[in-house]
Amino acid sequence: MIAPTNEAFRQEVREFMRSNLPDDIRAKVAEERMDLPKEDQRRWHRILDKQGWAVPSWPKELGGSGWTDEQFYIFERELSLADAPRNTVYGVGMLAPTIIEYGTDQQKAEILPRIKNADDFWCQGFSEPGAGSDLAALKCKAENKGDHYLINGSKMWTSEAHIADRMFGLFRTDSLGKKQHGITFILVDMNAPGVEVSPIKTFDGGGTEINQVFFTDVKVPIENRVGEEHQGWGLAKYLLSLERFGTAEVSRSMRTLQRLKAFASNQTRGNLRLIDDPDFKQRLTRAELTLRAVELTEYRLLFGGEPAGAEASLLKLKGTEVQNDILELLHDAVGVHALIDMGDPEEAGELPAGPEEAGYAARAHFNFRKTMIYAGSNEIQKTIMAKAVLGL
Amino acid sequence: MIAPTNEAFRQEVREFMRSNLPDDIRAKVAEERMDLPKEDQRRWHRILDKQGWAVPSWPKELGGSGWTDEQFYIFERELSLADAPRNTVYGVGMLAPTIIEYGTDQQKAEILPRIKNADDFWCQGFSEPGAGSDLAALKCKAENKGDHYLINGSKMWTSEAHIADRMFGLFRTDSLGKKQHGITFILVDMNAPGVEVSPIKTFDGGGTEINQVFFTDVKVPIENRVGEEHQGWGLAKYLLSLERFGTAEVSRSMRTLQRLKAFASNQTRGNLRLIDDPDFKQRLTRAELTLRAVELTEYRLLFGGEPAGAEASLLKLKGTEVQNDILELLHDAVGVHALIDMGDPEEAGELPAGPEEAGYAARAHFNFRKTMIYAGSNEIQKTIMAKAVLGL
Amino acid sequence: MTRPAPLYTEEQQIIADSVQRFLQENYSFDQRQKAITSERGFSQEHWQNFAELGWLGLPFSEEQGGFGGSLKDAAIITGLLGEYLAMTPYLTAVISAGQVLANFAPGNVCELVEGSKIVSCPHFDFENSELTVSKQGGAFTLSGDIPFLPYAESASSLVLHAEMDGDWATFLIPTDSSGLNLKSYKTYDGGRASDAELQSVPAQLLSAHAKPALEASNLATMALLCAEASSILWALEEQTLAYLQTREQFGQKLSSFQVLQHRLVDVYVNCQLAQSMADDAVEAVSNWASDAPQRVSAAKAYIGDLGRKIGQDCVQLHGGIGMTNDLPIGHYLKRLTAIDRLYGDAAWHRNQFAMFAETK
Amino acid sequence: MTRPAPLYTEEQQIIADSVQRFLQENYSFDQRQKAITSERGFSQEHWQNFAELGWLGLPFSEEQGGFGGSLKDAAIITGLLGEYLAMTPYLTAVISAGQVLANFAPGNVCELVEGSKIVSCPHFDFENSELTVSKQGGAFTLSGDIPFLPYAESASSLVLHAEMDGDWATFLIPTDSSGLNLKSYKTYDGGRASDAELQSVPAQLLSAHAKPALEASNLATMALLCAEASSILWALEEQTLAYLQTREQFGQKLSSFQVLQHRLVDVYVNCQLAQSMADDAVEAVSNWASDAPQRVSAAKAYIGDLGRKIGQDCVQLHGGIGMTNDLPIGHYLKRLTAIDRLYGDAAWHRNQFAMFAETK
Repeated sequence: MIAPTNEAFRQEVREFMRSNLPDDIRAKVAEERMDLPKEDQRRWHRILDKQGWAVPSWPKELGGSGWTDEQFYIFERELSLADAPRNTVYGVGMLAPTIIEYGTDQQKAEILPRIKNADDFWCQGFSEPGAGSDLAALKCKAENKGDHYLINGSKMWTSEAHIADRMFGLFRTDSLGKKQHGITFILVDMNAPGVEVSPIKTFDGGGTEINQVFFTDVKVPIENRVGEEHQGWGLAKYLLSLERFGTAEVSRSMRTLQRLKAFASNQTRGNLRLIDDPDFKQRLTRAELTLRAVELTEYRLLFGGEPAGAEASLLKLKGTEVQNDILELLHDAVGVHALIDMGDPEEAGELPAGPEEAGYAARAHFNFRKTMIYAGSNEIQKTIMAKAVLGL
Repeated sequence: MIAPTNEAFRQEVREFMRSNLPDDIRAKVAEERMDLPKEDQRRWHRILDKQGWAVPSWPKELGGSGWTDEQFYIFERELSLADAPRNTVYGVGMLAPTIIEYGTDQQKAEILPRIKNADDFWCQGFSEPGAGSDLAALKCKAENKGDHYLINGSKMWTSEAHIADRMFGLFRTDSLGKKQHGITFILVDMNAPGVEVSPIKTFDGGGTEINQVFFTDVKVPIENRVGEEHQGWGLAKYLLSLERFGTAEVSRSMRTLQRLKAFASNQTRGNLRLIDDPDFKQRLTRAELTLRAVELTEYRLLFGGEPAGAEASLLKLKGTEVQNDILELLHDAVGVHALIDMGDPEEAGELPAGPEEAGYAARAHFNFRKTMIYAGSNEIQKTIMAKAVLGL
Repeated sequence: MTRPAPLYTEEQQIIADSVQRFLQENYSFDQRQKAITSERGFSQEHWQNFAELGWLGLPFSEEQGGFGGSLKDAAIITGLLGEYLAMTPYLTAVISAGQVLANFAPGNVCELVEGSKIVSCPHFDFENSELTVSKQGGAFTLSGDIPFLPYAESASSLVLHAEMDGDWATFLIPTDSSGLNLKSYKTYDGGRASDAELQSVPAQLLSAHAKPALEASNLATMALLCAEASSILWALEEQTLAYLQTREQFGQKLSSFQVLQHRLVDVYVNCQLAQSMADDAVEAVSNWASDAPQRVSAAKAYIGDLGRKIGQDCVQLHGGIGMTNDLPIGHYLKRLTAIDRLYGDAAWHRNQFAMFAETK
Repeated sequence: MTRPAPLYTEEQQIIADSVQRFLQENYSFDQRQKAITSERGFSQEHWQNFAELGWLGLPFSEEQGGFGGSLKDAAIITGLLGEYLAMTPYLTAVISAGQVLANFAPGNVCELVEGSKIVSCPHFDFENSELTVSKQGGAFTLSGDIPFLPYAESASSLVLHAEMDGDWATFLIPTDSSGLNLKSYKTYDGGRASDAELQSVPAQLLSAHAKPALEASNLATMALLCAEASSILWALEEQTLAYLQTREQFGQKLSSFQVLQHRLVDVYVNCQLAQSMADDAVEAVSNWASDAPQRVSAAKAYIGDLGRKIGQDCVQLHGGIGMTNDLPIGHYLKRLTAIDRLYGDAAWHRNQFAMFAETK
């Protein structure tokens, strides 16, 4: 499907990964980890930055790569196939374009270079205990005190808050009128007095990824607001529309599937290779076919003419479903040793028994259930499509 | 599970079927037909009647059998396993108990013996073009003209109307107030002037089963009303509650499964028996397991203590699902010859090619999709359970 | 319109418009229902129209009397024929038999393109050869049984294959040959087919080394069946959506029930996925890509399962009315079910795909 | 309460009430979470309580120091332990090992019943024998690897089996035997297990002809795992229903969304079906019915698949909160997933069932 001229680009990226991706980082990604320590992320970001690939989506004058859509597509695929971490998402992928679109010159000058250099890690303070799928119901309050906002309340499910230096968030500055009104987009220093981060452990037992963040009389300079007061909803919508395709997780799933097939070819069940066990084979093939259908659909929607209106929803729905099918298969392939609980991988010791996949298959299987819940649960995605596509 | 004392009863029923079920009728039932001609139904009914088994559920003094619940359960199972037609449902199973509960002495004397002797075949006039799942929305009008009702309108999806002598139906006698009010239960002679039956062909291409019935100024004597005027909804609810379990179709599915397994054991696919083909085997086994779960659940709910509140819904939902899975497998087992279209089985000639199952597998597969739609679609059953069981 | 606008070239748009126009006029559902009960199961007059409109010649080269179109162009036709449930010998004659004749008997293509002769051709099942060849001098005779020859009753000749000298050979036999017995029947999708018994039927050898061409013909037919299924799925999606927006129950439009909305979304999403697979299969056979067998098996397996499931869901979403013979819904389900039966079902193609995927 | 009231005898009701009372007091979810991170993964004190409450002696005869209960009675205990996610050696010691000891070493049952000793016992996998026996004089030694011995760290001895002289023998070895090396680990369901390496470990022969007893122990353990899963499913159903009735989104209770209502109905319906299968499996092993192997495999296969599916659905229905470690929901899913892994997974039991169903 890829234009031949881009095959050279693919080779270039592939070669770069082979030569520059540190083994220890690769090994962590290969264990399906989403909880990479900050120092690993920073190290990889700076390796990419040297190559000019750390902030590829930015305008060229700010350090962007100027790639075509197809090149972005290839780059993302090759990252995954090499077990490389993705480019950091909150700073590079979300906040930066929002600042570029809505920020003041001062904000741009202050914020963007520190993202590009991995000096600041950002987290996204959108969801709240009572406002997940129904984001506009958020309540965390920022009172305008003239030269500063006074923030009280809490944010929930905040990915990477425990390693973030700063947060961009949505705060309630007015509670009259429509609930989408009165929301303001504000940048908060995570080290400010009154900010407290409380990690939320997930039942898979792995490392920390998400947190609840509590704000008690946190003072934020008024110039940390992005865009107009009360008008943050528009910025949020812009920001959330940036990731139209990544949530399909196709590239990551392709890599997981490769791992699964390699593993299943080397295992035996009864007197068959696991990959030839009829039951396993059928499940594997079905998952592979579905992933192929999602891959082809992603490509078609990306490059094939008019937008369908809810590409992201469609791809997120089916992509995360098949991703979970593949990870469930990996868990099942490991057999009884899948039951070994290794706990937080950063603190885990040696695997006591079983194949190396036993060290992460179950964690990944359980942990990735979240992909069907976060960023708008798959039920919400269907409701979005019913409205946006079917007009219901 | 069956008490040993009832094993003798089972043998008795089984022996009776073996000796008394006419071959030609058995052959039709064995082809999964639901469109048995009237004369076949009558013949079989009278054979059962001689044995005292034609109206087993009636009070003993009216010809009932006085069986225990378990004996009814066994009888129904053995009928199906022998490929015998069921007892006629509309007259024997639905109208008769309603008349016994709500009818006048004259109605009882006039109606019941003619049902028992298979002189009259009945059909049920409930659903209408705009009132299927939402039965209380029915509009077919019966005006009280003193000594008669004048009926105008139409009934839809009326099973066996094309062979019925009489109809029991719900008609709108008042359209003020709650929609459940103003419905009257009336008995209509299908030969009365102004009654017109228009068969509805189903896409499976088999024989006629359902009809639309049109009423144009049909006069019905006032004494053909059962119960009070406007109060027919209560009678309908009583009548519909009579069939709590049959709709699970467990017995019929067990017989179909036997047929399927016998067939698949004698077919080859590649160099395997079809029943050993991994893909087929897995589907077959899953269906068999599900049927077993439904069978055990039916038995437990029938005989195991307090009612759950929506047994019929649960069993109908899962029972018809697995029934359709089994029939789909039979279609698939036949291979390419399943595509042969034999049309209405009463008019069909010789099967041009393929195994005898090719003569009916596709028809049955397509035809039985209706079981998930009629008598309250499976979506309606879920809504019923959400309310009745989950209290939502 | 929820269906994505197809990415047609200008020429393809012209073909699509013309086919659409013809079918709208001549294949309303009522007209279709009449056509399938006619003596041969399709209208000879329409077949002539197909010829005049250039449909029959589309995928043949100009030297052969065709119009030099691609299988992609032909997929536009089979897709629309599917949507209108127009049952004709198009696939068997123009694609299955046609692609073989174009290779080995280009002189015979002309009659096909003109519509004067119809040729029927079975699914080439390389694992189960049903025919045996006898050679006497330079003359060949065929014996054995072949099931399911589409529209063989209407065909003037059959393209058949058999193992010969350790290779695969393909033959042409006239349908009026002595020793050939056809048992013909209607099929539930509204089509016609015959099982053939051959007892020493004289046959014209087209090629003694036909395997690649037979495989290509097989793959082309499978890919076009996928394209047909994909179009049918979109038609089902549109008609089911429209029905639920019209029909009321419990005082509300059916389309206002969340459960039904989400089920329709499932249908829509699956239509998108199925289309991607079908497009890819057609793309693969149009360019004779080296991985065409895998891509076609992927599509046929995926659409075989999914097509039936969507068809069944759309009947269910319609409720009682979906069971009736007078609505296309059930007929779409039957056609989708037939498509899965033909040229290897989902389970078979899943195994093929797995085999290719592993050796890759 | 949507769960059907169990049909208990009076004695069984007393057992159920007592177990429920104890677990309510001692196995709140917080207490449970502490217990599984304790050194041995469960509380020795509670184990002593189990003994005093008579749970450990329940399925043993009175001559053996037990209470003459049935496996049906024991299923009440494993069901409730499951609901409270109470992870203990109960199943491995009292059922898996216990049923073997009761047959061949009734003298050893007493220590088990008193709670002074724990015995661990692996899944007997007759297809893959991992151990070899050496006989010298009247003395036996065992060598080989055995994976997944539940709570072997806490056990004083192990019941192990091996092929010997064309039959199956069962042995007892103390866990402090020389030549025995245990690699111990936590399991994701909160339990503990060990892989054992044996190098010429001296073993006490319990029986040289143990196959029927080993099979019976296997079946009993599988049936009780099904009973546990069934109870967990009902707990999930109740907790998910309760959550959706509390939690609001878009200004409405989640339980008012029709899509979620129908999904909850699916959960409820599947709980009913799973329970029927589990009840039947327990019934079959309680009476040692001749078709017990088939009925147990039916249940284990059905519940293996369905249990995981329901567990996954209930996490999904909870949304983000379902992912957290502080709610039992995810831990139920993990336990249900583990139950499917143990003693043959759904695919394996489906094959077993098919084999029995065909030869029937």
